[in-house]
Amino acid sequence: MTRTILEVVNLKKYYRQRAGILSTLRWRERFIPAVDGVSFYLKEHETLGLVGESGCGKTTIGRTILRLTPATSGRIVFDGHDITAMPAGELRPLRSRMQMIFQDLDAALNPRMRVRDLLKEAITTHHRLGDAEVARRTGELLEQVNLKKSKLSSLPGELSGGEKRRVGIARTLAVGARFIVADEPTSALDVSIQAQVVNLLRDLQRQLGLSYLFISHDLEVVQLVSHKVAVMYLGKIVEVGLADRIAGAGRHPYTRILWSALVEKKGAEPSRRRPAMSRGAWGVFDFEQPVHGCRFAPRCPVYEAQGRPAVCTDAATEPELRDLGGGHHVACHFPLG
Amino acid sequence: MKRYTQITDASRPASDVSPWKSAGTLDLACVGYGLIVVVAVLVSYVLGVFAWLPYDPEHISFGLLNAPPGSAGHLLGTDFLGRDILSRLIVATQAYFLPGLVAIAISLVAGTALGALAGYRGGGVEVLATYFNNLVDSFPRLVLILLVIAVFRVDIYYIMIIVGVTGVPVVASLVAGKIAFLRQKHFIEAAHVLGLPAHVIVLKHILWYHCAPLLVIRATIGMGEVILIETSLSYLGFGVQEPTPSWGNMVQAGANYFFQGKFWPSTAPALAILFTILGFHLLGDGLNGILEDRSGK
Amino acid sequence: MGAPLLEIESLRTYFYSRSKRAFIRAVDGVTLALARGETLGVVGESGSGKSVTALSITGLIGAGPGVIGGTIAFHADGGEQNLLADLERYVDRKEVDGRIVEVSKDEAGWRRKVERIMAPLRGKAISVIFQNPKAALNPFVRVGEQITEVIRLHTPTKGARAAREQALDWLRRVKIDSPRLRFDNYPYGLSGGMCQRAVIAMALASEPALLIADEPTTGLDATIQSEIVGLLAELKAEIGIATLLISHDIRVISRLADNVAVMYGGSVMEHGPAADVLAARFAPKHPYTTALLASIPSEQNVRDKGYLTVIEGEVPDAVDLPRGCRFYARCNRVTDGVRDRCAQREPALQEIAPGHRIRCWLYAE
Amino acid sequence: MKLSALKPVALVLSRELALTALLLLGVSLVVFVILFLAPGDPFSVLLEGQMPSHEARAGVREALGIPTTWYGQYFAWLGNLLRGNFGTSIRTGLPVFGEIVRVGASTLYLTLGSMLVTLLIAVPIALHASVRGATPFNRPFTLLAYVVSALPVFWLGYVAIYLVSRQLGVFPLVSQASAPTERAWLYSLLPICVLGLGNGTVSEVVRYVREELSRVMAEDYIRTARAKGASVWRHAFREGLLIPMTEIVASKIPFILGGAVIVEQVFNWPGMGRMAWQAAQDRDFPAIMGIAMVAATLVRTGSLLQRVVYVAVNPRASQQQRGGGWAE
Repeated sequence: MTRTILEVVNLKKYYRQRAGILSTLRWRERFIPAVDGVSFYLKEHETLGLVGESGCGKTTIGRTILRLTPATSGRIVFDGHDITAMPAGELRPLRSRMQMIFQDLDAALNPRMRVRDLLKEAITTHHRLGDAEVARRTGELLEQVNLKKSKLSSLPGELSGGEKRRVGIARTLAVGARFIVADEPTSALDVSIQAQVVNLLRDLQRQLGLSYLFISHDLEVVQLVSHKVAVMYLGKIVEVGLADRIAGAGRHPYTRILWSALVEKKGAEPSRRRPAMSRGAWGVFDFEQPVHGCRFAPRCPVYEAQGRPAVCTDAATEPELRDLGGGHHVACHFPLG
Repeated sequence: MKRYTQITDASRPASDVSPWKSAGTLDLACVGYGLIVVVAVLVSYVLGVFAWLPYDPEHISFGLLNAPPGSAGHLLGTDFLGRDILSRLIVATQAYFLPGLVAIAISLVAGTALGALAGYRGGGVEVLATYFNNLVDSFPRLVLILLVIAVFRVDIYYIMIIVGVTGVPVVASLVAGKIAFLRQKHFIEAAHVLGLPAHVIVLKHILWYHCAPLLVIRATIGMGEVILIETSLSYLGFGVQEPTPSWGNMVQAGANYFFQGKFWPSTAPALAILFTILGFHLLGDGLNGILEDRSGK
Repeated sequence: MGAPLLEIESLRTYFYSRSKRAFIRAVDGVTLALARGETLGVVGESGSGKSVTALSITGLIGAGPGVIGGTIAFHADGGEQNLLADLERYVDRKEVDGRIVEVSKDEAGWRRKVERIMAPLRGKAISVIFQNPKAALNPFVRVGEQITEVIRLHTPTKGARAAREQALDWLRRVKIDSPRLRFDNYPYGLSGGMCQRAVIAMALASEPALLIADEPTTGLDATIQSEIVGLLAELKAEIGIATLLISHDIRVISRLADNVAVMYGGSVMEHGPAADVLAARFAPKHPYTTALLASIPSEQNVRDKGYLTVIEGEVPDAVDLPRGCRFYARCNRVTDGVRDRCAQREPALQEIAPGHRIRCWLYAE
Repeated sequence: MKLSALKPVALVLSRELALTALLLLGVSLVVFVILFLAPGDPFSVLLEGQMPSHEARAGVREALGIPTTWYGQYFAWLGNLLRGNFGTSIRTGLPVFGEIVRVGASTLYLTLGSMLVTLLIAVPIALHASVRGATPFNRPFTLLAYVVSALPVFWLGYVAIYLVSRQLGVFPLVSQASAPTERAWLYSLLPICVLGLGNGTVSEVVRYVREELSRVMAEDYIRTARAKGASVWRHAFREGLLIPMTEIVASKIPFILGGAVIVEQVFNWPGMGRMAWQAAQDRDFPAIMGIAMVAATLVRTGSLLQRVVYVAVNPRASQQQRGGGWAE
């Protein structure tokens, strides 16, 4: 049985809305619930896909798990350690095992350092090594991410998109990553290069037993790469389950809409099996009338079809993630057939 | 007619071209001129310290009042007391050189520390730093110095401490701005996730790699400001007093002769001020064009 | 399709890299044609020159040396007009065995000439939609005013009130929610999707003859993307405006384009009806088009978690473009018979079927 | 600016006013600390007029209930300031505030005038350089801007006086007040031009306006304006010219005030600068303290005005708009 490497319990992250002097005087305090009670677990060798529109909180989850921003509440257990509020000093050794790939290709690469030094710095971050050892480790890394040796002396500015991404991945491996949060790893790349990076990530998972939290709005890539997929909407997970079941037979109306939008863009007629969901007007999370109960209700076609049942918008009966069998959870009172 | 030529593939420079090779001719000219001025100031400072001067700057010779340049062996002529202008110009660098370095050191060190703290830590520290910057910027430097002179009757070093402190906000905001720019590209978070300790991130990555050129540029422009302040003060009769020479009090001393048509005693030090400050400004801007604009983006 | 509206003939737009002291061959001999009412999809990865082509048409190239060759015939409602009229007078080129090594150009003169040619056309006969909708709108001016500005500049409606009504009508046609409210909003208050709809309304408000859409859906969420694509499809059916649709997302192109041009390394590799170019694998196609289509995760890939077919190597660097065929370094269908020709000489665009041209030695006579 | 937009602007302005007040409080604290640390006891002079001996002064202090703790003195001193009592000048014996008000107007006139001159010189150069790029025509002007910024303003003053006095007869060296009335405005124009040219900020104004304008000209919305055939200037003016100009002027006010001290000395111009110089000579710290406070207030008012322009022009700054979404 593979070990659970990451467990997140009821994670919450609220941002205070800056309104100038007033908010600092705590006079009119407003909080944006970027992540509002999210729980999931991730096993070794596995990839959990996280999808949702921009602003649904998927990136915030990744950053909170890696302690880039403090969590408001909830528990994060990594490799058996509760790191939610672990002091930085104690956390540092653990940091080498949990890494991140940033959407911005240049994020991890100091534009004034050569690739050789970038890798050397990553290798020697957590343990002192002699030059010979560093050279060997560097060669090994180059092979793992299939980068040419000639690239060692070039500056990040001279690398192509694909090469920058590979150096970024090499740095995470150099530090000894076991779990990687991949935040939109392919969206900044061209189609042909995306394919190379996707294959690389899957090879590394097979060879090194890495586990990924794969955050993306590119549904096809997520479905291809992930074992399980969680769909997020406005800070909450509305559905989680096996990748093919989520893509093929999503039970939550929002999941259906997401995947039907993909089909529509391809021009193929939406197949009978997946009725195209009509899309409500894209309302936006609005402070004036905070939504009680299910957050998707204002845009949910099923809510309209069911004649706006009160259960959906009643704060008390906010839909929780229910197990529909086979590890497939949905947070909806009227899951689709 | 703008011409673009492609050199043959063979002779193309190595993959990475250092900023100096691809710098514009104008930038290189500015830096060249600036370096000449810096060397001139250094040399005249050393000459002044060891007193290797053509004439004794304070030797008065009544026979040669306001002599034009080139007369009787005085390359740049003599002033209203017959003292050799060239020697006095050289010695006058003493007035601002060391005190100037003190001022620049203070503004760079304190400014970098404040800027790095505010930029990296953010939150309350940043609000405090911004408040301090705005507060110090509220005073015109010269008025603040006059206030201190009125109250404490101090020498040039105390004044330069004030110049140093009033220089902190500019440096702090430059450093904090650069950190905000790096943060925007998630650069600091990436280093943090990698497990690099905070001091490595701040000292090596942020300050050494990204802020060093910025601080060098700020130092050169800062020296220009120091010279302006020192000469203005000695012109107003504060700071260095007669008979010790400063470019400011030399201009002031030659004033009434200026209106009688003898321009040179007042103009020589003024030109010295002009070319020196111009040198430091051009050096700063040239370096900025070469080092900052190209790779800083 | 109708009479030809736009014919681009071996367009060449270069930039210059001072650090490498060499030309960046962004657009290196592009030939395209667009008829009235037709939507031509231009597909290509970053650095393929598709956006630079659009900017060259509208004369918005800023950096030097810019457009240095080619002709752009534009058949507006009057007669025919070459948008690069007497370019040769402002530019002279020196070539060494087929490669341009020196360009001298009277940039100021040419800039004035382009302004004279394009002033009556920009915004009136040719409208452009750019990629980043939120940045494309002036953050200091209300959204409505930016649309009425176009209406009062380029349509007979000059009065403020009439222009406002017309603008509101356009906002309704692009299905923006609560048009009256959005009219007075500033751009920062609108979501990405709303901004793009406003930009589309602004571009169409002057009823232009040609619409250039440069990556209209990039950067938007999947659901919003599909709505914008749906909207463009509806407007295409309703207005039938000739559109040059540029995108790296083949799914968007396949949904909207009548004809498709595939660009790589600054020139057109294949140009033909969408049905042929983007059809199933086995129809005759340029190796790059085949590889591009294959690298998109297909249903079959996804279901059996198979590996994606990959194009080896990196996107070409526009400075050191190869001698022979640009795709030679990454091409997986090179046979011994054509290998040396592929490596040495660049193939021409050969017509292999009516309206379907391919630049590849495999298909050359 | 529609009326509906006034409410949010007022809200933002109240924040700016609060910030300015806070800063002025800080300014008064800095000045107080400098005075408090002074050798001897400047406050005795300030608070009770000219008391000679130290012991007598201490006795009087208790009698009049003058606070002995430093914060007590600070609040007493601050109270006086707010009531306009800046203490009496040691040299003239007159109340400092009255003096400053009398001379303040001419310094304001000099400062604003020279700011205008600096802009008239710098902005055209910056405009031409950013629109045309560095051409053989505008490069010498940019270089000239650097030379002018390095010019020592006092020497420039001498040259100006010499040239003008040779053409227009003897230049009234005594003071502007007694100048022959019909040429009075000309004589006041000269120091304004000298300070405008020589306050050392011309090159920075050129560089800042040129960089900001070039940045804005490369923005997407300007490309859209060009593509839709609209006038580029109408779109680029606010962010490209109006805001940078107000920003650089507000940030250069302290430098121009500093320059004014020297120019007033060179031209015997009876302004705050000359008064400050006089006060520093005679160690008349009530006067110089008053001037420092007024100068700082001028600087803060300048940046407040700049913030007003920024908020009025930039809708995002006033933040109030219905239907705004947080998701983006």
